[in-house]
Amino acid sequence: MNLADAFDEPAFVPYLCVGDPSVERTREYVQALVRGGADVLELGLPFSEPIAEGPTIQGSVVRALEAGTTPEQYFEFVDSLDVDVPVVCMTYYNLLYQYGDSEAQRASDASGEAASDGPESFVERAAEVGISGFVIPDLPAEEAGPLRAACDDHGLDLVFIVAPTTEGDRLERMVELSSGYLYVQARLGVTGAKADVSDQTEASLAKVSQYDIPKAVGFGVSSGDQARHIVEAGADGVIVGSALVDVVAEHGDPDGDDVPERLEAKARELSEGVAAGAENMAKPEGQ
Amino acid sequence: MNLADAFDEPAFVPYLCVGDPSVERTREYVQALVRGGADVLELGLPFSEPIAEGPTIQGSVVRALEAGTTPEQYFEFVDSLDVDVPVVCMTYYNLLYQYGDSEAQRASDASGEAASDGPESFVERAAEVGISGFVIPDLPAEEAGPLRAACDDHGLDLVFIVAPTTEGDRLERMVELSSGYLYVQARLGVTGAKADVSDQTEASLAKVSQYDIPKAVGFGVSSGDQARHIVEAGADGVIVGSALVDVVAEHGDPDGDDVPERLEAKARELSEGVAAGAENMAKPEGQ
Amino acid sequence: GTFGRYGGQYVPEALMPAVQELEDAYERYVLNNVDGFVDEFRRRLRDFGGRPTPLQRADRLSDRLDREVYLKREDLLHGGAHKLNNALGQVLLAKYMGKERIVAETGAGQHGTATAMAAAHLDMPCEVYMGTRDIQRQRPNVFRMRLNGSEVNPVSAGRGTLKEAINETMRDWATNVEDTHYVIGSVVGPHPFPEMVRTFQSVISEEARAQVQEQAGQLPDSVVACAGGGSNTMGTFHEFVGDESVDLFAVEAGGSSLAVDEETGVAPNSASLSTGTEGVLHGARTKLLQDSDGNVVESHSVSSGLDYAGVGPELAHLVDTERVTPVNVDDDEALEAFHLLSQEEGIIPALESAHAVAFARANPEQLGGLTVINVSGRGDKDLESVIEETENRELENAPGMDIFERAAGGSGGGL
Amino acid sequence: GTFGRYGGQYVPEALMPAVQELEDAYERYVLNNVDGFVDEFRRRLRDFGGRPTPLQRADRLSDRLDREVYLKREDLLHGGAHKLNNALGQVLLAKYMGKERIVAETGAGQHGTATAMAAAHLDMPCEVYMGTRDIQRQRPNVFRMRLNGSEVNPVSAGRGTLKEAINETMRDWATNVEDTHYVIGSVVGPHPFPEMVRTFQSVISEEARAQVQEQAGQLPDSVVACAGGGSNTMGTFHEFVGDESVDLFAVEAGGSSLAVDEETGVAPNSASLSTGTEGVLHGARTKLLQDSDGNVVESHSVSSGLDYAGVGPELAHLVDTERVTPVNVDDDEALEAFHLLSQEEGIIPALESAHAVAFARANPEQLGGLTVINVSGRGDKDLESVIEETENRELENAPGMDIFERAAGGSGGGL
Repeated sequence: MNLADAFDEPAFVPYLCVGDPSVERTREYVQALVRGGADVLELGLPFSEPIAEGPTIQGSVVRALEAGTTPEQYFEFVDSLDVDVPVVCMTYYNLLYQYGDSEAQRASDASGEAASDGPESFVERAAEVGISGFVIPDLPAEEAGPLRAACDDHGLDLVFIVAPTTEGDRLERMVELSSGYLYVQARLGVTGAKADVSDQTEASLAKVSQYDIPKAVGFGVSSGDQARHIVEAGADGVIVGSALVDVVAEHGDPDGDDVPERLEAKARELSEGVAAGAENMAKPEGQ
Repeated sequence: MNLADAFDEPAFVPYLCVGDPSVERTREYVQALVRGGADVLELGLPFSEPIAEGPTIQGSVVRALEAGTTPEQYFEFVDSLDVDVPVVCMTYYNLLYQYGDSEAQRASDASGEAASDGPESFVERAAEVGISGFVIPDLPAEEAGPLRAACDDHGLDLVFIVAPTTEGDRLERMVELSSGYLYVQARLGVTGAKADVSDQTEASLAKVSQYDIPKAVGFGVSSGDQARHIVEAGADGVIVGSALVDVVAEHGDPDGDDVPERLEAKARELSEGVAAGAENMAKPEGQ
Repeated sequence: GTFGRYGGQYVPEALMPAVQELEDAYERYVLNNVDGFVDEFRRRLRDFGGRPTPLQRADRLSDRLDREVYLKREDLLHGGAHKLNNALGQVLLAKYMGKERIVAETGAGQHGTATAMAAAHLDMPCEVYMGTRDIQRQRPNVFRMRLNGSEVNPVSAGRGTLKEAINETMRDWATNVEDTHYVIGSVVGPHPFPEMVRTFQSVISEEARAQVQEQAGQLPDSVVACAGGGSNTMGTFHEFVGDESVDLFAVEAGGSSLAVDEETGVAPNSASLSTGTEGVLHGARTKLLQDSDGNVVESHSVSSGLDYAGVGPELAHLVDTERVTPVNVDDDEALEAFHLLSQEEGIIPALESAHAVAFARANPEQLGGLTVINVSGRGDKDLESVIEETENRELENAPGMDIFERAAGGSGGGL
Repeated sequence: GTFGRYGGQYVPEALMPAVQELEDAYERYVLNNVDGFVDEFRRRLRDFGGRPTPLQRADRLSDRLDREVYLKREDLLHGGAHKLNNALGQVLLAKYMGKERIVAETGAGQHGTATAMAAAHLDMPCEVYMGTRDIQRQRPNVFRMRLNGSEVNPVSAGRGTLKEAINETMRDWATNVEDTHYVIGSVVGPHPFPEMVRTFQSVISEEARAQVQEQAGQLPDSVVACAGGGSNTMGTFHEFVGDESVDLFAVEAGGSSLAVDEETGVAPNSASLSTGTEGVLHGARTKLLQDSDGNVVESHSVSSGLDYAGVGPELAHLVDTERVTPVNVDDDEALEAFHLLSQEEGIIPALESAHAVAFARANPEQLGGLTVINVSGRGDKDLESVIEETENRELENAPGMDIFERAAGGSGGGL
């Protein structure tokens, strides 16, 4: 599915880390999010050094790794997902870099030669399982050449994050490189739910308003109200992670807890916030 | 009483520290030593830094200080002693140096001027109470001028210690300065009872045999047999401290223990050893 | 920004402007001495830091190894390790850049204490991130940072050690990037850090190269330095890299074994140059200890200062091009070398530095006739752990430590 | 052998030949450089010890006191204090004399560790006497001595502190005088020790005098050093004694009070220059803390390195002749100065040295326009006791130390 098309109407983009607390429970959670109105899914592949994450998502990543979640399990999970929304893979560059014929690579390492050939194998496998694009928080535009090329080869999108500090030529270049959507970082810092959406949000959106690519705002969104405000400020999508992971973190008995129900309710609040924002934007001013 | 005369026959010279465990008990102990055959008494005045003493006498000094023994108490004690043998005061130089009009001195110190005038007052007071002489272990011949002069002024003897390391010119000078007797240190080190008398004893005695002054051997003598051997080797006296302090250290009930009896017995063993040695020396060789 | 295939700037977008601002400042002040930065840096290194540190002929070690052994005495630098060279340089640079706040990470506490000292000296507020486990294990260094006026922020994520502290400092920097400089403690991280830290640390080899020529009348046949992240290694090697006759040995922590336990995700060593594979960690492409998926594994060494899963990209490149020879010694050998240098030279080395000595001791034939070993730091910080580790092993040259029982059992006065 | 009315050789006869042999050797090797002793000593001070130590302008302290304040950085000497200057000199001299064994006393452990380092460096067997109470209070220094291969002999007499350790070392020396040299740790003891130790320590003022002229273009108006036994004091003053324009301040430990409690025999201070009276202690006539009978009283200071009832005879003489001004600061002031230098200059000083800083801080008007303060050692050894002492007081500038509780209470992962 074409990622940009998912933003024809303002979109709700939830994030979860796959494997927290297990791959099978993630399946239930994802289905609940879709029932709650998800338009795009950002699914995290856990990496041991999640330097861009705040404590909430960091905790989720740790639990997923402790559960033994591997890239291959992640791909199989996405492959078997039966949902009607595009999936974006969010992870860190080293996992892309390492993926491939590990046996051959280790043999080559033992011989003293470096064998890693970049993200090619990872992208190929992602395309196979139906992933639409990537968000890689530790890969700035300057280092993204090989991944951008691999994505082009396999028809995948590569989403870049525009930070409050991103300006001028770098912003231009990033918009050029980005496809699918632009991830607009609402404030400085790391991921994490906040009670208020930063004032920086509007300024950040204004900065990229001229570009013809969907803009999805993330970092700190936790309520339907916030989602509505963000869409009213001009966003084409709202990305929510920590507020959902907070629900996942409270899971209890794997067979009997109500996490899916609560996730669905939270997703509905957020997607309805997005829809309300879209409706307000559609009305003529002053009404 | 003239100190040198006490060595006309080989003499037994016991040492005790005054005030361990109390001045009054020391009186009993001293009387016991005299009953046991003491010819001269070396009575220690306790000083806080007894650098020439081994652990046994050091312990005795500590106990005497803890009991509050002061130089003035010491003098009063000696003054009131009713014994028929000469008393030698053994202590460290700072106590001689400090003795005097403390009130005047402190006033003078407060005004920033040094007022200590050396050992004069101390010697005068010692003469008053009938002390015959001094042994000052931390006062070598080089620093002894003022004390030697004060002793001469008051007719007291000053006994120097000849160490195994004392040789040549220094030995000459020390013998010249010494009066009463020479304290011949049997071995290197500090005071303390040993099972064997050092081989150095004979060499040490030979070194001073030419000089016309009594030689008393100390450091490490603990038995009648040792005392006999030392006299046979040519000594005019045998000084015993630690072996007696060992007995004092075992004191129990101040009214009812048997320390005086045991001190007397030990003194008798030692004085009889001295006498036996003297007798053997008197016999012609080979008999 | 790269050294062969290594290096780069793999950081979140929010940090890129700061990283680029730092690149500019590095070029301006450090490389081109604008506003006299380099002059002030050198003066403060001398007066505050105590440079130059001596190059000392180790008489007894020379006898024992039957060749000339010289020690570069970075243990005498203020703070007790080479770390100050870099910390002082970066805090001063932050001041020139107009930054108002310093953050740093620390594992064993050596870089944290050096940064805290430099920040106090230059009147800059400073916060140091440190794992909760490390805080409990390295109390004296925590005291020192606090005494120097730095905040110490406990990091409870993961195992509570260096890797987590670095992640957390990155997060602080990403949040406060506009007024804050992150003082990275080794030749790691995104460009320009690896090159900049190496430049600040190169004073070690600059001095050593001149000193050895003055004292011995020749260049050394070999130079030996321990390698964790690699800052003392690169500092000690840099000026010798162009001297082709000088062999350069980077001694890594072999720990208890060179194998990785994939099951538990633990490498019982820190030998990323010898056994690591290429990957991206903490902002740079380099050699690192990782599992086959690309997750970073826990490293281990008896020396907490070497206990890091990555290594500087320039050092990785110098190993690939065979200019630097990576070697390693295990925990036991390092402890024995610690005791050897303490007893025979009167220098208690850091456990890190003991690795360099251990390699020289075990492989004298590789050193040539004259070798320079960098004593990167002093061992005062390691006393407790050395005593503990020594008790658990059979080391031929370790002194007994029953003194405390003997002192406790002594009787008063001794009758 | 005397300085005015002070000095002398009040030792047991058995030691007199050794003392005289030392006098001869001192004259021969140290004063006349026979066999190149002085050259070797200087070379080893440089390469092993790290001399010269810097003279550093203290920027923030200068601002605070509104005058030029320079710090002489003896804290950077190998081992962390000025003590090595003397220990290295004496152990080397013992080697030139053909002695085969070293004994030393130690209180806080600084002189013991310096001697152990020097003995290891010069391959001399070494035994250090230390009170049992000090052994338990100064564990890290005991570890260091043992690691350097020295024996540590517990002394259980008395309170088990420095005074008793000195007495016991004298006894060992008296027993083994023929092959043994006693390395006295300060400018105390029988001649030639006070003069010899001062000569070895004078390198401090020799360097400082040249450095201040080079850096500031003038002699200082004052020089400040802390005084316990007086070795860093005499070392810091010696080359300035002839400069009549330079005021010399010897800062003693005022402890908690300047009064002596005759009842308990305790002086809650170590201010023998300010409050002591003339007497004979440990081989020399000098000023000391004693009761009216002449028994030496227990001294006290928060700084164990100043905690001694006597003082060097030369310093007593310089005070009598009004060339040196004795002053003192109390425990609280010393602790506050400790925190001040740690926070504002990035130098954690020994508590001893903090006394010198405290005097300067409290009496800037006495310093003139330019002062040199000797930082005699680093404070790593004092960390635990500073934390403890600080907790018991209200000090305006002390940092909080609740970090350990916070680190212990942190949750994992932080959701």
